Amino acid sequence: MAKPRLATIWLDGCSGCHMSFLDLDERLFDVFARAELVYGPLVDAKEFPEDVDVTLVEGAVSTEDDLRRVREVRAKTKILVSLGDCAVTANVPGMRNPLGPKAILETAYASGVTGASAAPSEWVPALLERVQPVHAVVPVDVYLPGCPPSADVIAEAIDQLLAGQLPDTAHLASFG
Amino acid sequence: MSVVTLVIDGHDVAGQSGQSILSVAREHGIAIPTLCHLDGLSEVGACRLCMVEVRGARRPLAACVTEVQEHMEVTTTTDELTDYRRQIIELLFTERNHVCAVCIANRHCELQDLAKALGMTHFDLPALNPSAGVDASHERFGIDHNRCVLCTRCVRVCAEIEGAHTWDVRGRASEARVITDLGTPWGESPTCTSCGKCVQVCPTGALFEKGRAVAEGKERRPYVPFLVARNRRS
Amino acid sequence: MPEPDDAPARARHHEPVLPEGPVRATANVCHAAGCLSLGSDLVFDRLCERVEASGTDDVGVRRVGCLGLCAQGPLVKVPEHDRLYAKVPAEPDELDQLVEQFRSGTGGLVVSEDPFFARQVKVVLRHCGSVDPEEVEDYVAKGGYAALRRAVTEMTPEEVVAEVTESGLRGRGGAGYPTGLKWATVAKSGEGGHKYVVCNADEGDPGAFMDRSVLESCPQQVLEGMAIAAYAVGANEGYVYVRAEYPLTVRRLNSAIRQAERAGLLGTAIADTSFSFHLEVRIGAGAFVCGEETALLASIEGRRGTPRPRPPYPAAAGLFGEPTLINNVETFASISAIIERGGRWYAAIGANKSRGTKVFALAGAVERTGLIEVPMGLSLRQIVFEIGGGVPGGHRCKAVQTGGPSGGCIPEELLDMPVDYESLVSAGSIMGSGGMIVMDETTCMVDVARYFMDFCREESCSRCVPCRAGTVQMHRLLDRICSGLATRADLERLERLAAMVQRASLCGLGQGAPSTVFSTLRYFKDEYLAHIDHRTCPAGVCEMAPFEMAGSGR
Amino acid sequence: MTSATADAVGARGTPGVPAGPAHPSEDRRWRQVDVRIRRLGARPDGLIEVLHTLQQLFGYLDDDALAYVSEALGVPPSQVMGVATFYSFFVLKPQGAHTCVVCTGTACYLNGAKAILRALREALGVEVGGTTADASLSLLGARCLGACSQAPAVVLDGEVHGKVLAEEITALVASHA
Repeated sequence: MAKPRLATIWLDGCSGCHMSFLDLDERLFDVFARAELVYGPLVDAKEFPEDVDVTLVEGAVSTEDDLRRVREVRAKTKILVSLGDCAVTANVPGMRNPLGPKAILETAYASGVTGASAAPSEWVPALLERVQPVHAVVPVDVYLPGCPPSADVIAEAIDQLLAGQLPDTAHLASFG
Repeated sequence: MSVVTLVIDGHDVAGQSGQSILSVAREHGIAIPTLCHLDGLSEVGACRLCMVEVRGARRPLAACVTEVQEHMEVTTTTDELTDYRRQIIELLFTERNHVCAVCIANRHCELQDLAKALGMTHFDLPALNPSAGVDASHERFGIDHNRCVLCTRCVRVCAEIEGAHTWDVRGRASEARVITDLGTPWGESPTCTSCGKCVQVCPTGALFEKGRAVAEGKERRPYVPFLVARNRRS
Repeated sequence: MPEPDDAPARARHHEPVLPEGPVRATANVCHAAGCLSLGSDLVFDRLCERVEASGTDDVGVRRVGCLGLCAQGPLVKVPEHDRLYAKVPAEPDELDQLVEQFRSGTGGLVVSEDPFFARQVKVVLRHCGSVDPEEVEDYVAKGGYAALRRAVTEMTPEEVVAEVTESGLRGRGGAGYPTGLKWATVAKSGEGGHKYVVCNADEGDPGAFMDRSVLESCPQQVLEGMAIAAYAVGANEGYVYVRAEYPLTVRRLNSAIRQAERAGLLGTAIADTSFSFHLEVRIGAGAFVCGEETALLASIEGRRGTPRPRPPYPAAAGLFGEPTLINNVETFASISAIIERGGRWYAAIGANKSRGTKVFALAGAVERTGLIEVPMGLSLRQIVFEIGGGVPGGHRCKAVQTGGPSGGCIPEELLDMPVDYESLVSAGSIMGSGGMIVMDETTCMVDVARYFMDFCREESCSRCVPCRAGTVQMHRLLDRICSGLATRADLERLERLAAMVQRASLCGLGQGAPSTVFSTLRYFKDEYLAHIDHRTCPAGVCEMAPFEMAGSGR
Repeated sequence: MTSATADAVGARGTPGVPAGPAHPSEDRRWRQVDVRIRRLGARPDGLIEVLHTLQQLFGYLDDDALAYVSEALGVPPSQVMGVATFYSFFVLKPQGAHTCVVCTGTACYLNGAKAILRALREALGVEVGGTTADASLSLLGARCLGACSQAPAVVLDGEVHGKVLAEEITALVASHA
């Protein structure tokens, strides 16, 4: 039997969840003995591949690009895991929601900085009106809250996922 | 005061007449989740987390405001009650902007603990993301309304224990906010004694002491045991 | 809000024309809110002028309270000839002709033969439209305060309670708690200390104007009922808590209390006995939740109108912590008739466990909107089609909404159901205070659910979480459905949330908030599904929003 | 009147004893406020009644007025503000010279109150509860005016207009604004 295909993606988040994943340390050897990492910031693939078994999604959905990517990932993934508070609740990226994207861009590029300029209009994806958690835009199978979820929690969840089970994360993780 | 015997979750327990179900349950080591309740303050029955089933009652009753009665049969946990409690926590998380990651009360927060205890991993309801406002005008304290759950512990501790009645609630529905005086900035409040009790009793990071970083906010709560002791004496 | 307290907008009004000798006709000009808004005060002034100018001495002109057929105001009734004149103009020439009709008993409609009136049984409204609401003497002349006199001079308090108990009267404010039982509880409460009687006139249901009409038409009848209650339960002080939105009601109540005190019918030594009862008016300030009794008491005490957990019930610890009897306007207005004619007489009217009569404000998609009083047990169909004259404009009746924001929508196929407390509850609605809104097929039931949820959301006192935050989220879900953006999962979530809010909220406002959702889902689920599955609104009311999530542009 | 709390009627409620805190201004209307306060026994439970009186006299409740009531009745300022903002009848800002109240009761809603509100909001450029920039008119919503027979109803400066159409009433209101 072929090894399960594992992917990770990084939407609007701080990469802390990926750091926590790397904190699995020596346990990473076990993970890669049991699964093939086919896509993510840690590997060199350019296109998100077909037929992925498990994808860990870090980050909230903030831009048109995030939205496009998470939909693609969902279409190509059997089990989608919302990894960390940004993916689960929108968390820190969502803190712009009370203000709206225009006010944020204005503050970030004009009023709030010295040497003010205009917000970039090319080469960067447009912001969505509202930052959303992943499950607000595509179905999610497993939730792993935490900022970040600890390496132990991630290890436990991956262990069960690679064993073909949906982990019960209610007793594993908590917000913050 | 007479002794009342009743059954809670199948255990025979005894309490005093006039005592609440919540109080008797806790004396017997039976946990019931609460948020607005605080030993030593009056009860408001507002958070509805302590709802329990009482045999013969048409609907669940708030354990904090329901007095024990002879032969009462109480069930503190059912699938239905757990579902209600989870929905209440979800409503609170989505009502304002509770971002644990950047909160001074992270890991010392009763709301966060309740979510964990009830096994909540996410929220289906959309976050409402209001701009609830922050008042940092006080020299030592601040309030971030984005983290307020309107439990009114601050209002009650200030009126009932400190006797200043600096705090109250203004507005209603989703516009309701705790306020100092006439909505005066806290730092300019003529009635506030800066005693800090409100900060001590706040279950979340809404009321905080300045100069503390994320997750440093609430480790020490010296007033809370005092309030409990005061309540026991009376 | 609509007019300042003393509304001096129009100049001083004409004095009523009350001839000394025998009269052939008395023009009773309706001065309730509905007709006033259509200019009946001007009609009254002009009519007085025309009658005086004509030199006749056998025609009287008086102001009276609500004549019922509000849709066709301004109304004038001539009781001598049993005739009602609708849409009375204020043109002097036309009025001259009308005065002739009044004298000869021609024109207009014959009240006792008209289906709008023939089906009604008037107990609460028996003086409405025949007594001058601003003259206590007029009420006394028509037998008013005889019941109070009888109660305090011939009956013991226990006998009064027993009479009310025998009548089978139940609270007309909505929940239907047996009035006699409530009185008995308050009578037994407290040990010779203070007690209060409070009249709940905080008529807050949108689409309801019964209490307003009763208080503006015959305030003395309500005061008399309160005084009898005070005697029965051993109270000497009372309050009428009335909405600020009803300035005319406030004015008439204040004037009625002063007049009754001067006449020795309220205040100290009532009817020359040792019984005294002092009454004050308290004005609400625009909060629906104050119709809930513990919130109402908080408001009278000058505080935020937030309900508190019960027990203790107000009967044990109410206003200022003292035992308090709270009934609504219609309940108190029923009392004098019960004392006059006996509890048994009253209990003979009605059906099942619902005795007596009920006043309804009939409004919405119905030909003859207005104020009606019917025996309990009449069917909704009889009310809508026989009394109300059916649905106008060739439309068909789709549903009848009763009970306001805590009530529900009863579909057309159930209209043969009798109107009583239990039947309405089993159909998913409640009696409520008496608002009855007829809906035709141009009404979207999901939109109705959203409307009432919007109401509850804004009126939440903010104390308990299920009501404060739950109504907001339910409203969002209903809004998504109305906009065609919802999924079936949203519908399931709505039902789950509604169940929690209904079961876990602190007071009746929150507990009742999901009821319109439940009743519309029970009878009109297909309309919900049409919005969700096909993005269409069958009634053509809702506009579908575009599907795609909006980017900011940049 | 409430003899249950008669003891609470302190010196301030007793005739002949100098009453109340200093007036916020020279305005003679404060004397009327004092009369009302005295008549209510200067007790905390008179708060809502006094707020009604203030709003009737001054048109709205400002901080000075609320602070005055707080002191005169012995109610904490935060509680006074809590009450003043709980009830939708009380306004804390000056209102326009004219008021337009759109009834949103059930009968009016079903008969087109929503369209009327939308038209008025657009024509006047204010939200419900707002006042036009030139302070000429305030647009208000009402729960139910009990004029259900005349649905949809709009009250313009105290005068009820029944069975109104959106364009009609907008033109009429615009002529006031």
